[in-house]
Amino acid sequence: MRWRRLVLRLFLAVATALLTLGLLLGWWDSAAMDTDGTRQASPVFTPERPSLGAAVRDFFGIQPEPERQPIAFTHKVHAENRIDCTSYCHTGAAVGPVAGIPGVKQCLICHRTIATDHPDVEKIATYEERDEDIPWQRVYGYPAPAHVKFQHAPHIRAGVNCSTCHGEVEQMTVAVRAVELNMGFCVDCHRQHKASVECIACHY
Amino acid sequence: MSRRWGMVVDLDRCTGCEACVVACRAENNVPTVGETEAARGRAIHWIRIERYWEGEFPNARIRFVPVLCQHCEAAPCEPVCPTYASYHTADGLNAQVYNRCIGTRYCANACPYTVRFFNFFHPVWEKPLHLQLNPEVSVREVGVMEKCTFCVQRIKAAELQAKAEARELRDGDVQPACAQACPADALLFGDLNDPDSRVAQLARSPRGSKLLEEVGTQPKITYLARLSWSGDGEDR
Amino acid sequence: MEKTASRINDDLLRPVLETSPRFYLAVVLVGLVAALGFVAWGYQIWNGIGVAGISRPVFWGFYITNFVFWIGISHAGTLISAILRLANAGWRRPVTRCAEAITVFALMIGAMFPLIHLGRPWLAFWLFPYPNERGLWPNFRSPLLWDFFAINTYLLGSFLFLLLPMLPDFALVRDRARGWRQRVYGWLALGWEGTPRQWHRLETAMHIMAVLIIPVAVSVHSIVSFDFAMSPVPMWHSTIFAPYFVAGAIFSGLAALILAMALLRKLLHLEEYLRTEHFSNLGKLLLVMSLLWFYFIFAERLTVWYGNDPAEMAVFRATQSGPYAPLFWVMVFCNFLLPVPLLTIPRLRTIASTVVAALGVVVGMWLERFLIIVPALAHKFLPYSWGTYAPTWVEITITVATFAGMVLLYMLFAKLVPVISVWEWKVGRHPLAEQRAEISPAVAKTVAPEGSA
Amino acid sequence: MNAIYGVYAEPASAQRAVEGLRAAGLPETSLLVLSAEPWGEYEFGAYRRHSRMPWLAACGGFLGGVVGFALVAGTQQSWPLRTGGMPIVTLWSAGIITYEMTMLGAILATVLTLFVSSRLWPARQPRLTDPALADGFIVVGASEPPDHLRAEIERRLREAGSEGIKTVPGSAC
Repeated sequence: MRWRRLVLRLFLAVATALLTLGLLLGWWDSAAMDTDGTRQASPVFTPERPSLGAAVRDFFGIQPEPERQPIAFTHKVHAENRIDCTSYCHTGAAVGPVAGIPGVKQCLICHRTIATDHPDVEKIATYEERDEDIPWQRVYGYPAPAHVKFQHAPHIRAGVNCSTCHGEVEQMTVAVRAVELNMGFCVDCHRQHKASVECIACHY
Repeated sequence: MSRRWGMVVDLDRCTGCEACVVACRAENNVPTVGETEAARGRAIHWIRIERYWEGEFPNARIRFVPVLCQHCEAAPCEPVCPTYASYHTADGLNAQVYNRCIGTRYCANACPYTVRFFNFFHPVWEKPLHLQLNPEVSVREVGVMEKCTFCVQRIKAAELQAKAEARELRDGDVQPACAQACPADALLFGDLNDPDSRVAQLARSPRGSKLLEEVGTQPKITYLARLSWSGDGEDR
Repeated sequence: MEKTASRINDDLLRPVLETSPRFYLAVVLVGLVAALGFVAWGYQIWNGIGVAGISRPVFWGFYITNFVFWIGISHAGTLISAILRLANAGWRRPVTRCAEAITVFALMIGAMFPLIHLGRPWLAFWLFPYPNERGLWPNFRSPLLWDFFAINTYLLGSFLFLLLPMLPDFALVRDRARGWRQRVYGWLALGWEGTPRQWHRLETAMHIMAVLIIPVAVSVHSIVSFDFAMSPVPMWHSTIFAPYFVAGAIFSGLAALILAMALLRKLLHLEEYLRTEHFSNLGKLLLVMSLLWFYFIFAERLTVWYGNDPAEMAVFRATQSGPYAPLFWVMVFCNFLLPVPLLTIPRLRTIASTVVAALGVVVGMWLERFLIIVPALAHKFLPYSWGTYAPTWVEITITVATFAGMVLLYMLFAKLVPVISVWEWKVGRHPLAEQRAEISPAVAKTVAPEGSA
Repeated sequence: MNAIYGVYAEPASAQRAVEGLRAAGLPETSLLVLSAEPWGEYEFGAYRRHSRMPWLAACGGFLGGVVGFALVAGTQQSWPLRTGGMPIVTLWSAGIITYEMTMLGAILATVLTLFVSSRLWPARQPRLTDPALADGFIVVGASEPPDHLRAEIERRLREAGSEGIKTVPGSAC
């Protein structure tokens, strides 16, 4: 009976070794790929997540609350002063796919003379001195768009209000997440307005 | 009337230079998988030039056949997809929706032309190659199929442009990257439903035939036979 | 030899009530191998499906082979036991439960493979038809969706088919055991009492289930064959596939059943219950299926060869005389040349040789699934993109692990449930049991002679 | 349950016990027979009333089929993707799902009918169990016997060959 016990032990040892090997191999492989940079795809274009936790959060649509903005920009004050959304600040929206956020220089065209003593405006000035952009935090904080192409211009041309998707930003002091932008939201609106609901209208 | 995008490939003009292959890669962010993966048959190229030799060396003749997605009317890849990731658009494109793809690879098996490609790993663009990516085309991820889209981003852009200018799309407004890059004008793209378009005219040519027509897929790419082969064989 | 009820109870319930340390050791060992499969799967999910050997144009490899194989194995049980039940074959009694358990476990394992082989398995739930915010539904025209429905129906049906006749046995354990077992089995027995009304209802239900489950089983493997037959791939696109797959499934299922029974007989010392006649009868069935299998493969190959379609001939040559020929001829040997003489000549038809034949058939049927899938994909229409396939350690590990997983599940089952239906075995001793197709008043009037038990 | 019963090793004596109880004037509804195996070939173990189970199974199947077809047809209509000129609801493939759902409906209906008609559910305890049952003995007796018949029942049960007569008081179960 001794040989039988021997065989069992051998089998146990081999199985344990294989298990460890598999785990090590998996760890080594992913670690090696990550450190030498070959696995680094551009985060702008792909929905690749930095970690498993991030992937799980994205999967269930859990988004972190937007971090504090560097400047407490108030849309309300600007809207009250009759500055239209697309004509001065988010000019891209009317003509192209991306609405865009105005740069420091754009802000200072007005703010060199208006409210220059406001602490936030002074902050903008310091950004300009250091030749830096304002590190805005994304309000919706989506992962890089997952194969969805959104074009602002056709929507503006079709007369869709900015507030339909962005909420009543002109009432907000600091922009907050107001509308849940999921596929159902887009499709509902497209259905109502007899726009294309073909998959390939947005996904390509 | 709705459009029906199609293509004509003039085999008489094709020189096998593979400019279309390169142009397609650049336009569509087609990933490069690397040597080892390519050796395992995992290279991705939405359009390929198939080469066939005939005869023995001094009298060898070579035949080039550019093969890309045939955007079949009765595409075998479409009904087999359990999630509708592969489906037919109103203008006759055989669309692949990357988001919806879960990677059963069934469509790739069903495709008689083997023009569907799978991302076995996450595609990688080593820095600074990522800067060459086309922002109009989404970069696919691990586990999804991809294939020739007839440069749908260009079709969409042209349609939006026409709409902004309040006019109809004209023949020649849309050029996929391969057709644009072809130095010999062997590839021609257009609306098959417009009887006056150049592509529709050429598709009616008696030289025309379809690839693997007998499988019953009703492809929308017409191959024009090589004229010079009917002569004395003095062709290269 | 006559056995009293308590003797039968002792024999058949012993594995449930007593556990030796060797059992735990075996569970750990087999469980380790099965766990390796999960490690490999995790590795594959983390790094991408590319760690498997599949490539272009062979997009399906070991995983789908295993899928078809295991779904085939699952036809052992429910189908065979349902047919034997309807035919009221008396010798079925000790066989049915082992067979039905194979069905349930093989289906569970087989149904994992479509998930394992997905490029993005974390989105597998998109195959389920559930209302969602996108308003999107799955494509019901896809054979994979048919698979989803067919396999789930079969799994649920077989599970219930296995469960129902277990209720009286759970009640038996409840009444014999003490402590936690009494509580657990009391819960599982659902309050079974054993009144004539309950027995009658149970037998009626089993009868109806048997009638229902046979067409379901046939449809399941037909639909698995549709996965292939619905695509215009040379040698896949064939009308013969549905019956061919069903026959192959029953064939491999029978072989698995014989193997499982042989193991149970040895390990649980059930020599008096699983007797030579059972192996002999199942061996005869296996012989019939072997001949049927050969008929199907002959018909399939002959029509291809006669039709001489260039695309199909490429696949035909690759399997017959090309790179896949060694596998092909091993398959023919295992599935036909080996079992037929062993099972035809009465002198050779012993338990041992039946087991050898069954082992051959299991190997041969696995190869058959592989040879249906891979050569056809490797030789599609355009020769420019022909390819080949070689598995990697990930696929091999997962394949081996599923076999270990099957053994593990079966071991646990045999430990937790009397693997031979105790009450059905007892009924088999009744003098009139074999005449009793179903309980009818006419039969019920018969009064048994004295001292019949 | 308040019960009085005897245990019998032989089916023939169980049969005699049942007949004796009937002769004593015990109503059929309080006749109690329990066994660890079906004795359908004996009169005492046969349950003669026909079950509606096949009809309920057929109804379940019909319902399942309707649900299956509605699922296929309804969902395809709700998001009518173009399918290259082919019909959106295809009867051949809808047939497969309909078929599978029909079978599933029939199976579930059968099992549900069994559970309801035999009063089986997880938390339930049996009304009466006896250790002798597991050893192949047959329990014959009366549940909720009328008081004036108790002595008569006991006599008849003993007469049929039961070693001991057991009683279960009302509060036991």
